[in-house]
Amino acid sequence: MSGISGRGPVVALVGGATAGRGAKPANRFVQKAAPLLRMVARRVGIAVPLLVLVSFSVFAISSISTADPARAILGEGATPQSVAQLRHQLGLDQSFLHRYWDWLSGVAHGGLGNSWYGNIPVLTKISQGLPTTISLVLAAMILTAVVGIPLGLYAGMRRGGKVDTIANSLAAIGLAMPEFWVALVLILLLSVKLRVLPGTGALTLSGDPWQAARHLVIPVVAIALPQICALYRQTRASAAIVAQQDYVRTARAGGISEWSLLRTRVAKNALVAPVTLLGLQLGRMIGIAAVVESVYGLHGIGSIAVQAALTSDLPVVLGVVLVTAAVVMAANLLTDIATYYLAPKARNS
Amino acid sequence: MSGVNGVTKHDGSAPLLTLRNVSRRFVTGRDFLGRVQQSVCAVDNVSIDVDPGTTLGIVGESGSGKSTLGRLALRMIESDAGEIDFSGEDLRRLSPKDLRQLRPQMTMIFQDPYSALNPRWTVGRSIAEPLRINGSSTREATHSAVVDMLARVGLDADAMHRRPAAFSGGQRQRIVIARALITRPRLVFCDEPVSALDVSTRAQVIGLLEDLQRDLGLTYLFVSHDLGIVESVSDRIAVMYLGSVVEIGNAETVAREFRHPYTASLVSAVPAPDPRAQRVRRRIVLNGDPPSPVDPPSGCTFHPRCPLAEPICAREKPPLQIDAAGHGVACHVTQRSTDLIGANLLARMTDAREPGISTTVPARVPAPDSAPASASMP
Amino acid sequence: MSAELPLRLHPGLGTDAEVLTSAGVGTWRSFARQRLGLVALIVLVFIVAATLLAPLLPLADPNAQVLIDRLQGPTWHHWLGTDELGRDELARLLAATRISLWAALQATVVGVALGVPIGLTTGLLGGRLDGVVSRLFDAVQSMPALMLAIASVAVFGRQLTPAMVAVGVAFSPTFYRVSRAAASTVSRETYVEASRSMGQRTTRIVFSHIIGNVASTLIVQISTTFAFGILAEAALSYLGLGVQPPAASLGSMLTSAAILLNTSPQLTLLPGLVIILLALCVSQVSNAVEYLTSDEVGVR
Amino acid sequence: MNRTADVGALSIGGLEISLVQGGRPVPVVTGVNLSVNKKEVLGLVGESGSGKSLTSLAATRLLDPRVVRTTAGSVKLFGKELLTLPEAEMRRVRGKEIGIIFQDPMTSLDPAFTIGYQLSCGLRWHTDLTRAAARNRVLELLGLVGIGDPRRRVDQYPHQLSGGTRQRVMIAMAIACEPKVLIADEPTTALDATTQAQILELIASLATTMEMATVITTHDLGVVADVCDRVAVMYAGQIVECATTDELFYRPKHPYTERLLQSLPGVRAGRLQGIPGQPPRSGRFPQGCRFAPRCPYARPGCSADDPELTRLQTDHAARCLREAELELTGVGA
Repeated sequence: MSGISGRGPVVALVGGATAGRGAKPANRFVQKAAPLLRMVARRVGIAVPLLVLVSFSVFAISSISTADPARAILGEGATPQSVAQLRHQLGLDQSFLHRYWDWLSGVAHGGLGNSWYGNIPVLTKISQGLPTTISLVLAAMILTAVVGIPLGLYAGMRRGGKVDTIANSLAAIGLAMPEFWVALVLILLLSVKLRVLPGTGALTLSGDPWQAARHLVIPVVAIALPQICALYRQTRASAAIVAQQDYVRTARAGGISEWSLLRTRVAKNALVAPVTLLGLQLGRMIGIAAVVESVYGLHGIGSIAVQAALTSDLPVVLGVVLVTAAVVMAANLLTDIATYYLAPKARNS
Repeated sequence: MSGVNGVTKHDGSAPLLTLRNVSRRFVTGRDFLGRVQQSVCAVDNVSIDVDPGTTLGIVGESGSGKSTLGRLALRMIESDAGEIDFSGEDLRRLSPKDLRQLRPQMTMIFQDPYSALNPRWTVGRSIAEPLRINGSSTREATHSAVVDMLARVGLDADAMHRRPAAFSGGQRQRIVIARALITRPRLVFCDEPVSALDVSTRAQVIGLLEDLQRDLGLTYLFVSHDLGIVESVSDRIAVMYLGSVVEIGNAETVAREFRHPYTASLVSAVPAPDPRAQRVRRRIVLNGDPPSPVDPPSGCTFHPRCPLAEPICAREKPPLQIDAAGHGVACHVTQRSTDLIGANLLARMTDAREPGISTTVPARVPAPDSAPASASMP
Repeated sequence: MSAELPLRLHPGLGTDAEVLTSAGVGTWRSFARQRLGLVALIVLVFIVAATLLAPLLPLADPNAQVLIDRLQGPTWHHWLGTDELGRDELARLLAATRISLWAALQATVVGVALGVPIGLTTGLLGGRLDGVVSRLFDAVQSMPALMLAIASVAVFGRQLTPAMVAVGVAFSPTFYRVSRAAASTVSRETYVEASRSMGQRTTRIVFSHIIGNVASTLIVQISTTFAFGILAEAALSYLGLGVQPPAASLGSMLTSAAILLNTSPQLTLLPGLVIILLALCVSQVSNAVEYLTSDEVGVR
Repeated sequence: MNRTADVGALSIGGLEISLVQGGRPVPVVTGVNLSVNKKEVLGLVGESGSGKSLTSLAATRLLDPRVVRTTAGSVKLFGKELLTLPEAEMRRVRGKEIGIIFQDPMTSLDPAFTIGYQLSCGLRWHTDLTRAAARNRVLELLGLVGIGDPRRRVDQYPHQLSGGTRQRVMIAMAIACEPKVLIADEPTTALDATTQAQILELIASLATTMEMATVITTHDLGVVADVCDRVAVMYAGQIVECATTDELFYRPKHPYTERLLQSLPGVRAGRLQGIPGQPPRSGRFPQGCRFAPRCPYARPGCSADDPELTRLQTDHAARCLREAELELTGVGA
């Protein structure tokens, strides 16, 4: 196209630039994405052996534990014979390596073993609790990101300002509050005293979505509150560092307004650490969900794990731990991909 | 001693430091299995001698390997190949224990006086650190040594109780010098000691280094990117480009009768603080940036930027050929034509620059002296 | 209020900013200037002293049930009233706080002992060992502290100590990262190279240069972990996984109080407020310490 | 008072800048008068802490008011007062009418964006160029500042470029909107000697061809010898001497200028001469002549009386009590 027009160097420049940009788009995409794909492949390649290592550690530690699950299941009054029989039934009389190998081959066939109570597959139990936990944690994460990040960016840019001062005090208090206590207080205030929201009670996600959403408000807020504070602090600290960088001054020297400075330069540079934190917060939220679910009487994987722990149902607990770890590793991979786009400098290393 | 690449001795005394064919590569990239994918040749087959009581200046752009060479010479980092001889000791074969014994005799002065001192330590503690490592000095001896050293570098004795934050850049560099000299070393590696300093402070610190050299009989390995400074402090100068020494010789010779095109470009880049001379001066502006050491050019590594480059330069790496006076040059072109020296070489290079290749805009027309003076004064 | 970055005069005007640094101010005097931190420190010392001295104080036995005095409001005998079994609320709070502090200490010690030495080593040495160890800590970090604690209960039964050790293990990656990052940053400082050029051994470099620089970051991390330990203990005991009745812990007190949320909300609010007060004080003290230590180094 | 103040493209009058210490402003730059004309290059020379960077940046109002403030004086751009301009209008001045080049090209470019984006950002902010037109202008600018292969460079990130190239990008950014005033704050301090020469020549030739009024700050008098038309020497927050380049180099009238010249390698045979002592810390200036404690020609009277910046000829002024009696050495004499 540049050849036809020929209207002087400027036009030639336009044509050249466009041609350069349009050349072999597929190839360019592959070329650009290659390092990213390599990184993803590497991360997945590392995650699998790590999960194997985690499960192995749980088996190994349980083998040195003096607590006897069979006795725990049968209770103190059980006869030695029935305990021995259950031990044999559960395979506890075999070496832990043998048990681990059995379990691992089960995993290879797409299972996580059976619960020691009623022989229910662990995966079935987990999948019953998963929808509740996922909706809780997802909602809490969105709330955390939507509140924590913009507030942190703004406060970091204007340290010492009004927003900064107030938000800092609130964040300090928010971080000190136990989530389940927040849930209790919210129940006391909103459902017992004011009666604006439903109190404790089992939640059926299949029912009326409006009712389900109303049920989720208190636990989601309780889970999100300390995480919002943590994310706010991280974002604020990062933004404050970025705001002092020379390149921000360069942008200012170009006449850019504070608002668009915050929206583009500061945001992209300051988001690496908060995004990484958000990935880790997913794990924390799943853990905290275990407590909040119990307070609120929700049937999530957290409350399943707590019940299993109280009854020494090791396969179920192990299953929940591994599923959680896998989810967190996946989240970390996502944050790594985000970092890839946010920090071009880190791409090559 | 081996005199293949060596320098003819003037007084017959043995050099304090001798480097023979020293090389070092750095790994910059590994693949998934940890295999080396990419490496950089930081120092490539370098041989130099430093006589006791003299200063060898090493000059080059950033990335030329000049600082790495100094660190190799002190065995701060390990070399891949070659021989390093420090006053008769084969440095590369010393055990870690013997090397530690030798450390007080060879010390370092750093570029950035801000990061070279632990901000949490008092100045006295920093200066005394080398003595403490040896552990041989008593408390009183250490104290008086610190007081003596502070006086020598021109600081008050009460400076020892303060922290680095209380001092300016020039004063901090004096503290760094005091620390480097408190063990009474024989060799001091000065790694761009004045680049981070103001011009006036720079002159002070260089004057101090010269006084201390005279008083204490020190030998300096002086690294800088500024040929003007190197010329003013050095007895001999080695010019480095991309890991290799391209020219070496007496300071006067290298600065005035240089025979390597790269040296010529360095000389022409030295600002002359004389406006009229500067305006009529012809300046060589090199093509682009120094090439990446990851993928160095073939043959003479300078040829892509060299106005005098010939076909052979891209094919063969020129050897460093040293004449009877100890002046060594690694260049195919100037090797052949003996008249390409100093100002002649400069003139030929500026003539050879083809129009269109130059990456800078044409030289500026000097402003007429009758420019409207508008300094607003009370 | 919270830890501040030292203000730079202006980016790029580093040398002019020297004038802003005021080295050599007495640390205690500067601490006193951090008013909030000082108040928090005093409160914290008071609470710790009260819990340690509780057995000596003229208080009722925290486990003595007087069923006639159930669910009383504040009286002369029971300053903070009584619970559903007629036990003195103040005595129980003090006993519970002691358990909480002890539990938090266990978790913190485990986290530090596991993370710091390894982090310093790999940070200093780098290389492939660093890569492998960092991946391992990544794996630990992918398991939430509470999940690990729940797992430990499944394995070891309902005991607080293994659960808090698990919390400590879950927090060791943070200590690992902090000390690794600090060690690798400091080891690249010129003054460490200087120390090496004088023949200093690596181990001595760690102790003379690196520990001092890591300390302030570590203090912050330690207090964060400690505060989280208090919260984690409360959560575990609340779920019945930690301290077992009749022993009081801040969490187990909440479990029994939750049932009475409607009628006696003060039993829910009080232990919660104690938890918040503890966690808040710890974080404020650490903020003050962080501010002071970063100020001491001054603006570059 | 300021007869010529309104003539220059950029004129600074009676400027006082203070650091805010414990809520109280401490003056660190006092009574600075300067003016630069179209097509003219002014060198502002001084040691670190002399206030030269503060002075040059005061015109841009980029200083953080929590730390440093302009407490008196005026800065006029073609007669328009900048110090009292509303921030929104000031934003239209920055980048559009005043271009700025900063000291450290390593940290002054944003690592998260391509240089093409960073260059077009300011362009599109100040003009109504379309995305494509801005890109063309960016390519043109990169060529203008001597960056080879602009089409490849435009999509690269700063960390992929060398120090010299980054400083060229900074220059391109500063001149993108064809400003009338160019401020270069120590543009070559962080660069190698070879690159330094290239960058200075580039700035000077752009100043001429684009008819800009240019201020270059530096601590190295040698650097400005050939690129500046006039030089102002600052010491301890004051201008101590101001003259055309040739006047200043060949006939210095202030002992500090003389000493600064003697500090340069190659000016005198033999040992380099530094200036003994330390410059005063910002804001803690001695009584009388601020240079007196370090001055080899100081008399007791120098520490008592405050010297004025006195005009000696049309194009030469110095702040020295003993100016008339001293025979100072310049270069090359």
